[in-house]
Amino acid sequence: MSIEANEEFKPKIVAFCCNWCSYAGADLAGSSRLGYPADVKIIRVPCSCRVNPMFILRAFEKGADGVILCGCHPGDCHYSTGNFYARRRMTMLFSMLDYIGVENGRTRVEWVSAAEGVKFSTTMNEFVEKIHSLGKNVRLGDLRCRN
Amino acid sequence: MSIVNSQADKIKEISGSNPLKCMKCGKCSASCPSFNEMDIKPHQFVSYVQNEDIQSLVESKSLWKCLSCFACIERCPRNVQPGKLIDAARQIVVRQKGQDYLKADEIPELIDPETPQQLLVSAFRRYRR
Amino acid sequence: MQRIGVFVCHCGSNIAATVDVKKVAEWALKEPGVVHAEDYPYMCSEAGQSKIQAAIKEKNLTGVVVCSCSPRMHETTFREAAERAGINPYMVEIANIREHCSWIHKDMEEATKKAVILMRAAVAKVNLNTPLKPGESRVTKRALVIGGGIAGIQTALDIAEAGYKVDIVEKTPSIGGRMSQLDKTFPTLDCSACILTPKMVEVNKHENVNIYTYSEVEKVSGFVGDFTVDIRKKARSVDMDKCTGCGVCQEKCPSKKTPSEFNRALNTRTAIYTPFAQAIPNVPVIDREACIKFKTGKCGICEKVCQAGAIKYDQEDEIITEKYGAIVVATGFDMIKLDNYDEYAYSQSKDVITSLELERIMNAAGPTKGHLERLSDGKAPKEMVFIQCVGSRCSDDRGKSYCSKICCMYTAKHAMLIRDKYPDVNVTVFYIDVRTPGKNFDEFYRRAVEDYGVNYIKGQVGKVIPQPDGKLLVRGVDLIDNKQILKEADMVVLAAAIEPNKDVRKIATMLTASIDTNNFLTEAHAKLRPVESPTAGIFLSGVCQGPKDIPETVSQAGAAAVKAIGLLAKDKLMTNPCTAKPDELMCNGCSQCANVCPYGAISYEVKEINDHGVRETRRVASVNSALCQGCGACTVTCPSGAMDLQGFSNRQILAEVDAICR
Amino acid sequence: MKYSYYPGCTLKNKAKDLDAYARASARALGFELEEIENWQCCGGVYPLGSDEIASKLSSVRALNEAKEKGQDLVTLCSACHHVIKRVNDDMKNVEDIRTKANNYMQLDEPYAGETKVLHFLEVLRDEIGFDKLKEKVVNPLTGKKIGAYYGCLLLRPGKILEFDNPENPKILEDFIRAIGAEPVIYPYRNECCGGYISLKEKDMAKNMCNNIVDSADGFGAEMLITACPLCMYNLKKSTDEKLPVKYFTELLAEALGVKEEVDKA
Repeated sequence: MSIEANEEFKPKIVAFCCNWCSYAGADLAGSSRLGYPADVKIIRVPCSCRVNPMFILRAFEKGADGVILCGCHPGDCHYSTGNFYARRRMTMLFSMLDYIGVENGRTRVEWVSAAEGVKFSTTMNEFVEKIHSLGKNVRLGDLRCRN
Repeated sequence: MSIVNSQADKIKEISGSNPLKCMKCGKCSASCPSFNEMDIKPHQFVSYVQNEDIQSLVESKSLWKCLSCFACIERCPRNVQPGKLIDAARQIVVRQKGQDYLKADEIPELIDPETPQQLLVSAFRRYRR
Repeated sequence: MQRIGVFVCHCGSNIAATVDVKKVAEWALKEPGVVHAEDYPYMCSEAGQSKIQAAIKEKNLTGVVVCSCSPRMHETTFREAAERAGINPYMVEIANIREHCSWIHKDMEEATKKAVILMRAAVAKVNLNTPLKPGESRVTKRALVIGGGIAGIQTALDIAEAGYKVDIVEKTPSIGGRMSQLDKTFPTLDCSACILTPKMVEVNKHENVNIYTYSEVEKVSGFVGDFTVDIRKKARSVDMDKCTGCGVCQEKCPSKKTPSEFNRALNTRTAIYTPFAQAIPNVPVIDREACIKFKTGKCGICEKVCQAGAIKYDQEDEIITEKYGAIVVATGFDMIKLDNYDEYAYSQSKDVITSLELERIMNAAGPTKGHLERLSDGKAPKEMVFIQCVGSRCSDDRGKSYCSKICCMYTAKHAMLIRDKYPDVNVTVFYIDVRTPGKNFDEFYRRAVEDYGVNYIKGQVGKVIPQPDGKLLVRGVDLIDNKQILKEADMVVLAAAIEPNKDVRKIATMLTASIDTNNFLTEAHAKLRPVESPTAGIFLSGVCQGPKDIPETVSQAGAAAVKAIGLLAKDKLMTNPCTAKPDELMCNGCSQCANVCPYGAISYEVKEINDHGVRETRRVASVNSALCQGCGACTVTCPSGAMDLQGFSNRQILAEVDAICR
Repeated sequence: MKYSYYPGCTLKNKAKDLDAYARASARALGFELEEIENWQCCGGVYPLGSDEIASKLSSVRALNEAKEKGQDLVTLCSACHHVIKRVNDDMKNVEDIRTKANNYMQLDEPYAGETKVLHFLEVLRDEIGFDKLKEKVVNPLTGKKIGAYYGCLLLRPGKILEFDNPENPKILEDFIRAIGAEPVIYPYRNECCGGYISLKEKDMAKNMCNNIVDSADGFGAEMLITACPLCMYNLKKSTDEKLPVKYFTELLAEALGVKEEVDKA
């Protein structure tokens, strides 16, 4: 077996999921056998507010084609207010990313509760489809590392 | 198979309704003012589409008995809305050439001096291409 | 450099059927730091855990990656196993290749590729893991139960019997809840009050139980083992200590027009009232919205007639602050409002009622003294029609998506009781499905049909049509006969859907407990942790978690009590070591982290810092790890990047990102 | 206040009085109905098929004309109200229909459901107010027991038309009270009269209309009012006029004291 890329476009998609709602929602999607493309890889974080814009920039720098952040529904955050911070930060970040050429469709924030396995799966399917329609992403470069 | 299949899909597409959502409660048939006039009852429309027996549907006289009163659409607890399925089946018929349920030369027989324009216009829309 | 072992679980065929586990193990050996890799059918088994422990010892492993099911399932298992083998439990990471991989993908090659990537991310993370040590926190040996229905009563009794103090907070003037409103209970047909009242008395007199009625939880802070709760004890306007419960005030009260909550507004009550005869405490409250004294300043009759001098018009709300180790939510349910179902003429005809209203009508203490009669004209009905699933199992936005679970059984009960007591009354039930799982349940329903001659018709009702002569014309369908049915009835009973108590969302927010889209509280695991909230220290009892009948509620109440007792029995709790930690050298003391911290865990101290040989006195952030819950809000807010989260550090997450995008 | 007004085919012909009474009443109440210029027939029934575009265009034209004038669009006939409101909802919320219709129409600026569609009764309830209307009544119809007949098209689907509670409406009852009469509530008031079925299936319509009229009669109604020419026709034709059936605008004009001037004209 080899891991090299196929000819067909296989997007790299990073999903940050909060431990309390969305990660559990992804688990539920799994135990309910609600499929979504293997392009999505999940990183567990304690809360959506743990996601530093830096993580997302790094993903795009390393060749990600889309990044999605999932957290608890507004008002249901395990830490009361974390998802509100996340929402505000991501609004800023995404508009900036759009400005530098990472289209808005490549970034998304979605609220998925622990009971919403169906929503998790549909969201991921939609998101992957969107990334497919957008095609390969332009790769961000880290200018700090250049002379 | 493929023809039948595509017709069932066509009905789903035109109606925008998903028969798989039906839980077979019968509230549509319990609400339908034309129930007794119909050979295929509103709740059965769903299974006919599911079973892809579209031929029976398009031959059904129910198509011409539905009033489009939207009682089943309003009350359907599962958003299946059989009235839309019935209308889609009716569309499949009237969109075929020569399948109009109302012929122009029948009309003088059917109207009287008080018949409102609205009646003719509506009947034309429902019964003809 | 870490020495990492990777352990790939087959989970029987759950993983191995779609992921080539041997390949994953082979690929693991190519990752930096990995010195050992193996696969095994059941890693979580005793033998599997021994394999991990053996490898740790033989290969001097410093870190472990288990590729298996969700960390929400077995992270603790593997961490404990590693700890027993002598390494820090926080050096273990899980790659979730079951829920997030094998169960959702079909193609073996694709799933294997993904599993390898998930494994790489976990390895990359472990490479940067550091040993963490949990702190300790104390456990307050007292439990709070929110809600005083049968669920709350049973939980409180069980906890109290184990020797711990329990407080019940009940919103209404009496404990008892919905069960106190029921006439008889299925499938035994015993009288609800007869089995509930002894429990109410028992919980009231129990030395370990303290009941706050007419009270609400106002504020919750703290965390598992150490919650601080503010309880608002609403002004009862009656001195609980002085009142003898003689009831004279209620007899004399001139304001008699308020709809009775207990009797579902089928009759009225006075402004000073106890909800029902067996109320506990047997002390009335004054409804200030209805009381003439409060509205106009004139009246004061209750004060004059009260021999005990218990009436206190100037009583004020009281806030009680108390500490608890565990909190049990038992907030129960209500029937949905039927505003969206006017086709059943509920708002047009008094003779269309809900099942709970029928309970009150059938009850000897109810508005008709237990006589089955039409509320419009007091006549005895001859034909009764029951309509099932009103607002349940709906995917439109009018009703609820779930099955309310109790309606099939209570309708069979109602039908049977009516046929038994009034054999000349015909009973027809329109149903979609009859759902009777449960001990002796289907037999019960069959008795209604076979022994009592209840007429069950498969099909829903489209419209209830009030007739000029006061009868109700029911237009339904018989799906078996394929006929539309027009049936004249004297009364129609609607099995309205149940929904969680409307206050539950507010309470869940205070407790930071998760709640689903239907406002039911979410359990930590649907099968294995059904009475615990994902939030530590919060337990669920009764219908607040999902529709249930009485026996199920009582079992769950007991289970919630056991879980709470298990917590209270501990003297100390390990705290989550994944807390925020500032780098004092980088911190500039700007206070932004403290502003976003929801727990007030961040304070500042002025400290002498040795900054690369330069000694300076600076204001730097300091995290109280006992208060910090590890959300990470501060880490992102920090403009200088000084704040980091242990266990989920910036470097660790970036390493995962890198591994995934590689 | 000025509204764009869409009268519809029948109001120019068999239901002239429905229209004339409404215009006279509007003047008496201080608002103006400005007939839009190039209106075409709405088609009488809303095309349910999700792929029907052409049959919705006449409604879009009317809606767009009102939008250009910056006015709300008032309808009077139940069928026009139903069709135009639903097409407007499609234009606002269904992307596919909006795109296709706009492609076809080639407007200067695409139409996306901006116009507010009001039934004449909604103007009375939401803009004038039934309290205000009551004050303007010079000739209250005291003692008259009137059954409101809604039919289907005014009410359903409730979610889209947002006209009133489709299972237990009250707008016409409130109207009846405002003009000084007594409403008679009867359960068949939102049942179908048969609609277009009466062209070919006269017996079906007869059956349905008799149910309606008998129910109203049983609850003590002396007359029925309606907003729809087809309901009016069916109710009269199929029941041998067991109960008189009138347009609600006729009673409104009578209550406002402008009926005679219309009748003379």
